[in-house]
Amino acid sequence: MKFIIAIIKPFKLDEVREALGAIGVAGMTVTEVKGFGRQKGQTEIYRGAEYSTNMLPKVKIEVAAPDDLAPKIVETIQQVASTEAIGDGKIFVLDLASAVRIRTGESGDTAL
Amino acid sequence: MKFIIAIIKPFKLDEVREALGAIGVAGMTVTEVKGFGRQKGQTEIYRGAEYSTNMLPKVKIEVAAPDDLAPKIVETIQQVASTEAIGDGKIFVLDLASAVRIRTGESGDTAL
Amino acid sequence: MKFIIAIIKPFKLDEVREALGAIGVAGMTVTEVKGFGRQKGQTEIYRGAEYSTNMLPKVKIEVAAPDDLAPKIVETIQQVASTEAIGDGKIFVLDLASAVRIRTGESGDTAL
Amino acid sequence: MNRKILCGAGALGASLFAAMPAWAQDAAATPTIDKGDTAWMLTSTLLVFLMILPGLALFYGGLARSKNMLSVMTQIGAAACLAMLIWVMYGYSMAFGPDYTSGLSNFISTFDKAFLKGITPASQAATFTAGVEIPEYVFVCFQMTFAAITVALVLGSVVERIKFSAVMVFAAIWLTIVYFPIAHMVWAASGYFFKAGALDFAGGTVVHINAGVSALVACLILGKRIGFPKEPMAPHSLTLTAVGTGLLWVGWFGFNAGSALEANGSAALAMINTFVATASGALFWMLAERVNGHKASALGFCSGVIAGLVAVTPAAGNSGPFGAIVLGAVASIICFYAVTVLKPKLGYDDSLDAFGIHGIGGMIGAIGTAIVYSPALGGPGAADYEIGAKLLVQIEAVVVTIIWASIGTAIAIFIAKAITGLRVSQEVEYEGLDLGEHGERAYNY
Amino acid sequence: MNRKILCGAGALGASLFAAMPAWAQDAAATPTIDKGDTAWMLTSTLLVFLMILPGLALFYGGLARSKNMLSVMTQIGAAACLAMLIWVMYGYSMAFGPDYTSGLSNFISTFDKAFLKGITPASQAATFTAGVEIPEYVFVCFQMTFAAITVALVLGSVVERIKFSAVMVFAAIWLTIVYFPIAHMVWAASGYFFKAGALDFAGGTVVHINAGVSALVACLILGKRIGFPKEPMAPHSLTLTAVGTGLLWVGWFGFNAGSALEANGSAALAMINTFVATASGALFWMLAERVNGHKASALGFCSGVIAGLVAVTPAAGNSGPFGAIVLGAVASIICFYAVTVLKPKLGYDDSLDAFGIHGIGGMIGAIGTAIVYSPALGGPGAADYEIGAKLLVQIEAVVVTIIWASIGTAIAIFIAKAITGLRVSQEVEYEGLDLGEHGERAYNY
Amino acid sequence: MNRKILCGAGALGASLFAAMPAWAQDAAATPTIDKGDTAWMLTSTLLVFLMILPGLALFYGGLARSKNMLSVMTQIGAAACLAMLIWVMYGYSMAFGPDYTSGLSNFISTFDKAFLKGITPASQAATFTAGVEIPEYVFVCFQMTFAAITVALVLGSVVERIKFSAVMVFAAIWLTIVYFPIAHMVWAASGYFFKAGALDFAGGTVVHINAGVSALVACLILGKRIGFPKEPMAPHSLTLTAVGTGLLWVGWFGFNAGSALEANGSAALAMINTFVATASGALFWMLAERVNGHKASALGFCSGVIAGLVAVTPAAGNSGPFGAIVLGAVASIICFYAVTVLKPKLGYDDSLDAFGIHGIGGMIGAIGTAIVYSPALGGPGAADYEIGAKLLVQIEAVVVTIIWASIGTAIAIFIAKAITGLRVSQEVEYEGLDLGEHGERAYNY
Ligand SMILES: Nc1ncnc2c1ncn2[C@@H]1O[C@H](COP(=O)(O)OP(=O)(O)O)[C@@H](O)[C@H]1O
Ligand SMILES: Nc1ncnc2c1ncn2[C@@H]1O[C@H](COP(=O)(O)OP(=O)(O)O)[C@@H](O)[C@H]1O
Ligand SMILES: Nc1ncnc2c1ncn2[C@@H]1O[C@H](COP(=O)(O)OP(=O)(O)O)[C@@H](O)[C@H]1O
Repeated sequence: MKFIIAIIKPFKLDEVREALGAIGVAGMTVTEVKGFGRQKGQTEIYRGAEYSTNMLPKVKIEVAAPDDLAPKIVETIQQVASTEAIGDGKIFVLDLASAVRIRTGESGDTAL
Repeated sequence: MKFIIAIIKPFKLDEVREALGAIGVAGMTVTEVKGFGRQKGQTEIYRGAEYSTNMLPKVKIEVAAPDDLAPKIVETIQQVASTEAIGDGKIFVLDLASAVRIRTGESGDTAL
Repeated sequence: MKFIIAIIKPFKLDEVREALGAIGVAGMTVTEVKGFGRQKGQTEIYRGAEYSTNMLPKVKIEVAAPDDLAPKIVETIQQVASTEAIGDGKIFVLDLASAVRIRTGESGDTAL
Repeated sequence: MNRKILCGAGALGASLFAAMPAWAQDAAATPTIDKGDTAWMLTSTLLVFLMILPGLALFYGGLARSKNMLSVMTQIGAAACLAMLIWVMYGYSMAFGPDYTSGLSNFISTFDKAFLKGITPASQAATFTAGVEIPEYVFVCFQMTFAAITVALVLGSVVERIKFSAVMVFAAIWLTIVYFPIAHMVWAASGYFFKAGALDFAGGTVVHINAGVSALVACLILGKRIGFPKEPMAPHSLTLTAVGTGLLWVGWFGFNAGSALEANGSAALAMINTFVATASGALFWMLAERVNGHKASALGFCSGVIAGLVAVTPAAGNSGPFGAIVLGAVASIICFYAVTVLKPKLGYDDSLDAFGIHGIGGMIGAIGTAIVYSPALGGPGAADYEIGAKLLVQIEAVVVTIIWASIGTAIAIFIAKAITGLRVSQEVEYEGLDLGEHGERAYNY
Repeated sequence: MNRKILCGAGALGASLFAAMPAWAQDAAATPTIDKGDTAWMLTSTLLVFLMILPGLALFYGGLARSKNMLSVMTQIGAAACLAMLIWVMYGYSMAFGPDYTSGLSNFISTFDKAFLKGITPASQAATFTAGVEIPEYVFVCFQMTFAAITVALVLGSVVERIKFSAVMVFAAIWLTIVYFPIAHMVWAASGYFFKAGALDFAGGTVVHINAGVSALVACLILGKRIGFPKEPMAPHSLTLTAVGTGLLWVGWFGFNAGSALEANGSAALAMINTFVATASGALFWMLAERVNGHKASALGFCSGVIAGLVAVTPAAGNSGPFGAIVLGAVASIICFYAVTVLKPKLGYDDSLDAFGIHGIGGMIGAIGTAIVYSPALGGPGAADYEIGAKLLVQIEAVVVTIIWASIGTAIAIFIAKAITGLRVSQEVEYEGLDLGEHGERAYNY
Repeated sequence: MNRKILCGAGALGASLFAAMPAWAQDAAATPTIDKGDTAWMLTSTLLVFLMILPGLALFYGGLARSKNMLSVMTQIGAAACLAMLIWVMYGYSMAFGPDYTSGLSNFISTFDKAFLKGITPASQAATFTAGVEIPEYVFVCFQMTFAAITVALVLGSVVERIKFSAVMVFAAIWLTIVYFPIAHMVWAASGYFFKAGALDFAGGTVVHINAGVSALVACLILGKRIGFPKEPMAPHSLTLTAVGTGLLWVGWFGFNAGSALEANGSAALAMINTFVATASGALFWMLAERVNGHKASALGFCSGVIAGLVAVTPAAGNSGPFGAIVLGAVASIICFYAVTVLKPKLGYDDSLDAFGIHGIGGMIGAIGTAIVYSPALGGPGAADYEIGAKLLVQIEAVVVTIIWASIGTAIAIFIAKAITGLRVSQEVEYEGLDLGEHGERAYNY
């Protein structure tokens, strides 16, 4: 199994979620994060104090998936979340050693 | 070492933390997240605009643990966090390559 | 590639980010989390109800990095984030199977 | 001070009849100022003002998304400030200055009091009671707050995408060609509707229909927000909206009871009506939700409060308490359908329902006032009051206002577009107007 | 207007004696209305109203968990609206209508003024000074806000688990069988406590003891919140609670200084007492925290403010400033122990400490008023004032109110339970009443 | 009541001349109380009070970081409470009590009215109009709120690092050695500046210069916040700051229009000036931002509002509306540069710009008042008014106040340091004063 982490632009979340649903992803977990990268942030000024933190609001999606579905997921996210503008984000794939559904105690692919 | 990620219902957090403390887990990191899965969310309506996002508030617990303690941790979380109702959440286990305690620079199991 | 997760004290974030920038880390993702560990939290009292949750605000940094840069990153974070006081946090390193830049679809080290 | 008393005849009934001061010319004795009236009118002025900056800014701001919070608050605040400056420059004179001798006096006054020329702390302004006056500066201030809040109300339909600079241009033009004339027509003794006997105690037509219709026209020209209606755009803080609702209600007593211009039984009647019509509006909106199979909601409560307040505005001193209760209920239910059924059907994007609540509620109120004014229904009308005749007058006022406001708004918006471009870039709209237009974030927790 | 002046004798001392209007029947000259009084009473009415929707809603709401924020605000708002409608329907008549000729007049008035029958903008209501009156509609409004806030206060003990529908049923019944009678007993000239000479300037007994005791009984019947007291239930926004505290304090001047019914020296005395007793309460609560080994806290500050305000309510015009300072300090310290020591010991779940602060603080205030009233302590009592005798009267009023409120609340809660089920499901309680009862979230950042 | 009428000559012009009551001794008839004045002054008192607890607490609190929110609010609230208690104990007497017969009367009054000795609800205080008085308790309350807000304003420069206990010690000493004397000097008939004819309608010198300069001195002694200016310290909630701004503006009318002490044309003039000067200040700050290449910001709007309010304070009844507009604009632009250019250059850490806005704005206002007072510019000065002479008087008052406040503040801060240690530990500063000093978090979402 794979554990897929995608960092995307917040306004793309709904689209990505729908697209993943369409290819059979039943669940995912979403976190609000701040991203730091090539994309430059807005400069904020408060009474003359300038802050250009370059920390931009992003959304992190985590999806655990069976090995065979993983490439399809990565591809889908990449396509749907892309605006071709800087700051679109990244997808990271990690190996997932095991997965358990808390409600039932089921484990492995069926837990997802 | 293992890196255990558990998504649970928010009101179960205290119980889970206590149970993990009891089996010798000294630390963990907690994040507020939104979960998307089989569990249906409440429908929100604002002046006629209906949103049924299916995004539900969940809590993510991350615990790094020595290999031998990991199964016990997974089991404990599964038992304590279960309400046998849909949406109880998942436990994911990843391999952890290395761990460092920032304060001392110690690494490996003793860093946890 | 490696996926590095560091839990640090919030006020150390700026320093760590700068230090990482200096050694060539181009991006990272930051999340506000609550940490539970050896460090004791403040006791909060509201009209006589005492809560000493031991849950302290921390910041989680996630950096995906090429294998060769990873040790340098871990070392830098450890040094910069350390105050030598309890609660300084942890660094966890996981193996990263693959990485994709959403904007371009590039993958591997060049995606970072 | 060249106006005739229009309605000084009977004692109280008559003093409730009209909605604005009949300037005392012929009064035998010199008119006196009662400090109790002055105290109440100073207070009322502040109450109306309270409705704008914390009140409306919170009500509207809470309904917006958090990335646009400061933008909403700043647009409201700055438009109100601009309105104040324009008011003392020429607005007051256009609305309440000395009359033209030509037929123009039906629509505006002369500019003879521009820059408040000739007004001193000793100047006086008439009330509805012959022989009773208040300091003119108080009257200037009181009416100034009405102009300021009305233009701010319009913005409810266009926030989250209109440029700050466009708001400023729009506000200046709209006040000049829409608000000042209509205020004159309804409230000045020489005004067209005033002479026709239209009832508008505290501004149902001038403020609410006017603002609501203008809001609709403005948002139609401006276009929808990106993502509307597919993307969820839940209010970022209904807590703040509820706080705003409370402050609006509190401040509205300055609006309604202050419009009596005296601290007397008429003000007290306006006050009790403003309590009960609103309470009724709030509960009936929630009831309408239940009847339609939904949960009774907090936003429903708030919306019902505003609908009730809007509807009772023209009727405040022109109704008995139980007429007001019915009026509040009816307006609330109709606004409920306007907002939840009609709007989605028509598909326009009135972001915060300025039209659905102020426009529709204002119309119900204006027309309903003709009904609840009847003594048969507990209203303060004379024994020989005829509902039918008054209904026609009220409807005429409503229709003319709708047309006037629509045309004027279209002109103002197109000029704003020519000068400023009107709408922020798509990028700024995504990222939020707070960062894009003002370089700030509302929240840094 | 068939009541006798009870206490029109001396000038000021006497005018401070009683806490409600002595209706002028025998006054030789026709009573006149001073517009300054009217202005102040209109303002005071709004101040009390300000205490409810932004004030109490924020104070209570901030103390709740964020998942229940809208539920708290909506319950308060809707209960207040319902109270207003019931008030004009029959509440005013039950409390302040024409008297029964039977002994029933000790407890309630007749329904002859139901639906405000016979009241017009020209009707007048007496004040404490013979010959001075205010428009009756003003008096109706002023007293209406008291009824509305009192029922809202009760809710503090039951929020986060009581159903919205249960609140509405409870409110209607509780007002009818508890509030209106007790208001009549204390404030109407024919009322039992009024005749006994009980001192209650602005509603210590009617509002605070009444609400506090009812809150205790209601939460005992309703049961604890799931997880209480083990699970942390920290206030979701002490910022909002502090804002609510500030607004409550501001509004309370309408309550206390408004209860003079005139803009005079008695109102000014009530005002200064309301400043200093509260300042004292705030600082002494923080001091009590320090003495008990804790940090002086923001919530302690807020709690002390409320305790001080509650305690000074019956004493507002019945004390000198330094008596008020002592009263505020004593009440604050005792409430501190009630809330932090007694409540955990007894183990009941009064969510927001409506009993611990309003109930206990109200009792200290009611009894303390008998003491600070003494001229020996700087109070406005006559030279021959006897503390002991008055103490007995006050204690009797307190005890009777406690019993009456307890029984009435039990009845009202059980009826609400029968009709609505009273308590939300466990699932809704976990998830929050905002989503479960109203289908909304307070915050969508 | 042993003071002479200083300026009772002409009718209105003269009544605007001085900024505080001329006690009527020689008036032939017994001075009467108008309930309209009383009503307005009771209301004004509450308006000023509204500025403190929700107003300033939100304005300042929103600008702080969320970890220090409660600390800011509690420091403001508790300092204000302490000020109230000190005021009734000896502050009122020091500022407005009976005069010393020695030259000391230039600087303070005797302690003969300590503990409000001899004041009853029947006591009266003079206004600017001979023969017109208000209840003395009202005057005591009104002035009390000024003392309370002034000390709270000072805290703006030291929050986020000063200890709560240090605030309390500082407040007590600072009020005694700085505020009471300066209030006496400016507003009491025997005061040094008053006799010199200094114009200060509502407290530009006493409140704003005083607070601003003291704030600067206090923050210089205290030192910078850790991380300043490198670390970002963005306001945690500009939404709350904007709400606070709105409430400050509303409340400021009590400050300015209330300082007329009557509900009359002078109060109305002060009101309209307070509207337009502020509107002008708000828009010109945003304009200054644009001119300097930045975006017009929400915080700029709020800052401009405060700068305008501060500047118009001494001029409120001493200017025509268009003089006020210019004054607001000039003050706003200069404060803009003070805060965005001067402060970073000098490098001091005035956390919330108490000096940059209140101090600088107050000086512009005090000096500008001498100019706009001129009848040539629409001001209410007499025909033979000489700007030059008055300018010197105003500048003298400003300079003396600066020196007095600086020395007094230094003394107060060093005493606070000796007793409490002044500054929180580095650990507490990192973690936030809410947890470290008060054991609470402002937000638990
Ligand atoms: N090495 C990295 N590790 C973790 N997250 C990263 C890394 N690089 C970028 N990110 C995340 O991806 C987001 C987008 O990256 P950025 O460099 O701005 O644009 P792009 O992905 O288009 O090159 C960042 O805001 C950050 O959240
Ligand atoms: N494939 C997945 N990857 C990551 N998180 C998941 C995945 N599936 C479910 N989750 C998380 O687990 C939570 C519970 O899942 P859900 O399907 O609703 O119920 P259950 O776990 O009882 O089957 C979700 O809200 C989501 O946060
Ligand atoms: N086993 C663990 N797994 C995940 N996170 C941990 C673990 N132990 C500690 N942490 C995180 O590290 C933070 C610091 O740990 P703590 O034990 O308080 O101090 P130290 O790291 O100095 O020993 C905790 O607040 C928590 O966020």
